[in-house]
Amino acid sequence: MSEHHVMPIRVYLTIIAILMALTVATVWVAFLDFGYLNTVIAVGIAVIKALLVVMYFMHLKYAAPITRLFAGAGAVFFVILIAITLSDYRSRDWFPFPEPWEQAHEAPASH
Amino acid sequence: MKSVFNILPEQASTVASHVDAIYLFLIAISVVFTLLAAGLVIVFGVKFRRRPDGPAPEKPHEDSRLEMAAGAFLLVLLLVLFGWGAKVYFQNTRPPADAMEILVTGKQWMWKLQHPNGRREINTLHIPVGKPVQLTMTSEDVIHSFFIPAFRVKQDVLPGRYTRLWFQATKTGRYRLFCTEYCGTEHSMMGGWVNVMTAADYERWLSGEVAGAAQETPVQAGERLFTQLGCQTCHNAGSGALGPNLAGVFGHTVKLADGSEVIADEEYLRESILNPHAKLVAGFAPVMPVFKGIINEDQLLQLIAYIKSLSGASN
Amino acid sequence: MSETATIAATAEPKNYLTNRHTIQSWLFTVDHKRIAILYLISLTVFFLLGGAAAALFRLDLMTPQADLLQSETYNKLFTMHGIVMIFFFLVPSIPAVMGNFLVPVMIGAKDVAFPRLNLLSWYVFMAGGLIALGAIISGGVDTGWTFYTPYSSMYANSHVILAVAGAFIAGFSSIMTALNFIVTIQKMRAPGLTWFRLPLFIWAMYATSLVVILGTPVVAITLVMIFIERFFQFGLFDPALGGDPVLFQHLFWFYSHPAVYIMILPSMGVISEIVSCFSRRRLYGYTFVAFSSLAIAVIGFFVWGHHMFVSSQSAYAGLIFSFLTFFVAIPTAIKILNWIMTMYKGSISFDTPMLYAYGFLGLFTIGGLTGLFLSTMATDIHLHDTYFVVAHFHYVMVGGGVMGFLGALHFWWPKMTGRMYPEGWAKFAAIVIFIGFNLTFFPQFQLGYHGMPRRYHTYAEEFQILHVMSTAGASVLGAGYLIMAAYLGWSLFKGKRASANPWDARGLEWETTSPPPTENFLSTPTVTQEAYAYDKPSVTHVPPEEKRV
Amino acid sequence: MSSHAHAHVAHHFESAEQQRQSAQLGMWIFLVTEVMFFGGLFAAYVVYRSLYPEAWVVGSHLLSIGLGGFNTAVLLASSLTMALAVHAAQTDKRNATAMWIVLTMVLGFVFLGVKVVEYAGKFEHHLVPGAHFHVDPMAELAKLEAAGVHVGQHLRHAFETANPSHVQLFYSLYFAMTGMHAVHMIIGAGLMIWLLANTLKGRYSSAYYNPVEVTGLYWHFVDIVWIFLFPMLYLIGRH
Repeated sequence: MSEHHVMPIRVYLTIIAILMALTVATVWVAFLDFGYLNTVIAVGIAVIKALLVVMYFMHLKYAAPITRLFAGAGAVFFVILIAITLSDYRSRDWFPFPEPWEQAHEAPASH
Repeated sequence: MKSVFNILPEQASTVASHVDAIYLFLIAISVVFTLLAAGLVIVFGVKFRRRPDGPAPEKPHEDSRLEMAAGAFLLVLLLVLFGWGAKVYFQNTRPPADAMEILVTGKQWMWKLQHPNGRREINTLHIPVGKPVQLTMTSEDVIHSFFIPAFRVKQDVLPGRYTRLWFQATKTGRYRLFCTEYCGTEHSMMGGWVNVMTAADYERWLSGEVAGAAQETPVQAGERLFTQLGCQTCHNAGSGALGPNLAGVFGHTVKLADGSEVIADEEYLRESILNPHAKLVAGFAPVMPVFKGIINEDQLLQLIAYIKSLSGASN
Repeated sequence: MSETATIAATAEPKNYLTNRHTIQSWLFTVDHKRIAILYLISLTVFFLLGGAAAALFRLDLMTPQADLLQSETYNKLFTMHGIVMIFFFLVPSIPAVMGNFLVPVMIGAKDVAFPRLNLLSWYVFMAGGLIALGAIISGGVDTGWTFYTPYSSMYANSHVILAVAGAFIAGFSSIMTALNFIVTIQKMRAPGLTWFRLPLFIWAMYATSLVVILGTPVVAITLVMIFIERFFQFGLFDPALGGDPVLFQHLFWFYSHPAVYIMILPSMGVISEIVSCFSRRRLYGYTFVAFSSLAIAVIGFFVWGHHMFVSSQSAYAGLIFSFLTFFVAIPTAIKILNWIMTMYKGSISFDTPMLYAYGFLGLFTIGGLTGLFLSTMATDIHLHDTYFVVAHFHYVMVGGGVMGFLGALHFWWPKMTGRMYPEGWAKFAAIVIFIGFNLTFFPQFQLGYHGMPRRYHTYAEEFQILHVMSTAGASVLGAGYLIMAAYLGWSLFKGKRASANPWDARGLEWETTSPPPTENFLSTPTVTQEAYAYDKPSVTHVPPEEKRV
Repeated sequence: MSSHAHAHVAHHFESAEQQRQSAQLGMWIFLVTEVMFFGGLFAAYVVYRSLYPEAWVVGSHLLSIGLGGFNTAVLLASSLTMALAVHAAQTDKRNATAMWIVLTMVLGFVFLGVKVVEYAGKFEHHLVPGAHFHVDPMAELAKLEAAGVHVGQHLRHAFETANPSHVQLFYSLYFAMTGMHAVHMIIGAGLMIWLLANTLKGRYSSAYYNPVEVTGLYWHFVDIVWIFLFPMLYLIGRH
């Protein structure tokens, strides 16, 4: 009956304390300069917060494997959507292109 | 014009025969596999048709060797196709450096074209045979697509950006030109002809109009605009100039105020004219006025042509 | 009707059709079988609408000039044909009708997991359909079913908002159905029905549902973005603000390419059932076919950019999309091999469903092979947005999707209605449809390679001969559909009574009465053997006295 | 009647456990569709931000970290109260269940109220995309400096180079994303009212609390969306 997992209230209180602390942390960190790492840190903290909510408040830690599989699939396809779309934009001005086609420099085939 | 019952339509560019070679290979594959599949189901249908006294069929063996073999064979075949197709595609992606540049503006529902010497035309493109031609294209409204079937080339034309298409005609003649991206009510009327002429005929055609009225080339028009808009007051070679000197800029790396580098291509020039502050060149203050809404797409193309000519990039 | 009433009045046990007769008992039913029938009726209407639009513009295309229609009307008609056929026929077709009817029966459940959600999905579907029809009646939409920006968001003067809203709402209906199927298959299988004893139709429905779950929400938000741009004047794809219209294409095809698998995977499941039954042989390579459905569903999400090779998308992104596209071809091709190998040493009979399976194999093979022309970058540059593409996707969606749907309709018609259709007429119609389809669409391959762009109202005169052939074929195809509608309608009232298992097929759905009772089985069945056990006699869960002869 | 577990098993289920698992799995699958739904907006956000990073810095500086941070805390707290509501239902504490649901709903309305204040502010300052949109990055930079904010080199550069059109694009996405989130909040609040009514009618107990649980899942999901929206919209380039 692991499905009927009743968690002690203490766990909820611990989690909310961590979540609030992380919220303060993410605001504080935003004002420090880490270059491009600022984005990584901000998203990283958000991911940790989301995982805490998912695992404890939403009981995913104690859910059936199939439920966890679906939750994971959601995250994976979310990333796929964004990553592949972005890959187009990041590679649009890649240089150099391959050499132009050699035939272009040949004599015209006919008149 | 070849009959539509020929397997291949007219080939009139250097790339056409390469595309057609892949096409014929694909047709061969398709015919073989279709006949194979159809042949097998028909033969099996006849040979193993149900007979009242026939034996009960056996359960098939769970054996994946056939599937594996078929998969491996297909993998090789498809990789060959992928590689061949990608090779021809990439070979044809970047225009040769000596290509003659023609400016194209698409709008609902016409193609506006301008030649290096300034001659303009609508929906008919005159080009010389045997010379690489590059189209620099943009749209005034929605997405269009520039398609010449006899050349086997096609490229979408977008608002707010430049796309390129190049080809080298191999035969004189008239070929169809279509818009292939659905662009509204009269989409099917947006097209015309490509007239491929001998080099001499093309020269004659080009100068045909110049003899009458004075004809500005895009570079000349760009230069006139450059003066009219007062660009040279800042963009000059003087030591205290407020803007960067534009000679030799096009096609080269530019260092920006934020430390990054960009290559000064058409997109960059476009952005820097419409919205100068977005990618400011290192060492200059953001003082240039915004030209968005002040000049139109045609003028923008001419200005860029002029700036390119300052680098000897134009012809 | 009176005959049905008398039958019901006799000592016959009541089935899902006869247990109640009021209109309310249909409109408020939570029985998955009745909901399937509601869907069948609505989809038939939408199919006729979409088909009528196609007939009109096909007629107009007989000549190069505009003679029958004006450009605006022509554009609205092909848009209507696309929207109705994709969102309101092909996407729901097999899942909403056959899936709804069969999934619970095939797995030995009494109903789907969420019956009220199932009913809601029909109402939502109808609401979406009526809103889209509203757009058409109030003046039409001329964006094409693809709603490409910035035409749809800034330039079109037609009823884009209504059409987008209709498609958006219909998306919820397919999500509800898919969610229901996954939970039902996951949690409600009969005792003994392990994953590898499931019919392949169930595997196909599961894979389809996954695609719906992961893809449909993305097109939903993309349509919302069009709505926001048109209604609130927010420039999300506006080039003047620096927005990128190509981003719309990315988001749109993230769903709309996998949507092709939503339309074709269920058909593949149906063909597996039919080929196995009429060859009297377990499907060759069951495990491979089962997993390839899932593989196709997943890989299908990585290839959307092959719709964008000439869109100005990065050449490198195009390269990767082209590469991955070839990988979808492999499991698909091997599936065809599996179906063919099932017939080898079988005992093949040519009842109507098998004719449709043959039609599917032929047309889908051509559809799949011509897909290679479009995944190869160099040839796609030439073929993109020409009639070649039109022909290719009709071979896949009609030759594959609709042939599968019609095969399923004939295979399970006795189960759904309790009546047999006239076999001779059915065979005749199947052959007419097959011939008509090829006459309509084969010339379009040739048109495409010769450069005829799609969505053209008027065209160059040299293309006329092929267009005339295509239109002539379309009339044959239309006649085939009408013959079918006529004899199926006739069979509802006059058809021979169907036995519980008229094809001597295997599978739980054949072990209950035709039509099944409201909760499908009188007692929950227990499954003791694998699927397609054609080497063994049918296991009977229904007491003999309840079987009709 | 609420005390009988069997009374709650619908006709087509074999057991209460099967029904509960089905409800739970169904809700999670629905949440997957929600993830992908927001995914489209996030993809647009990521693409445009990668194209126009400086405009995103300017856009985010015109949002209030105070209001956004406060709302984050409010939503996190509402997630706690929701979890406690489920806990109370699991342990047969009907009054506590009702109280936590009410509290969750109140916190939800507080969030929406703050959102209304924020939207009104944007409307006043012409930051709503459309014909009236107006932003002058240099003037905004001067305001920041006047307010005593330390303006570093990066920040100055962003304000100097940002294109107002691109800032407008940021606000289009800001309103689309937070608006879509707010719609989900409103639906959530509606669900709370429905839950409350059923709780007061005594429909839920330790034997049957599926609706409380799955509604909770939905509420937490909406909270998670905001957990990402807050840093992505409010905290960019503050250094």
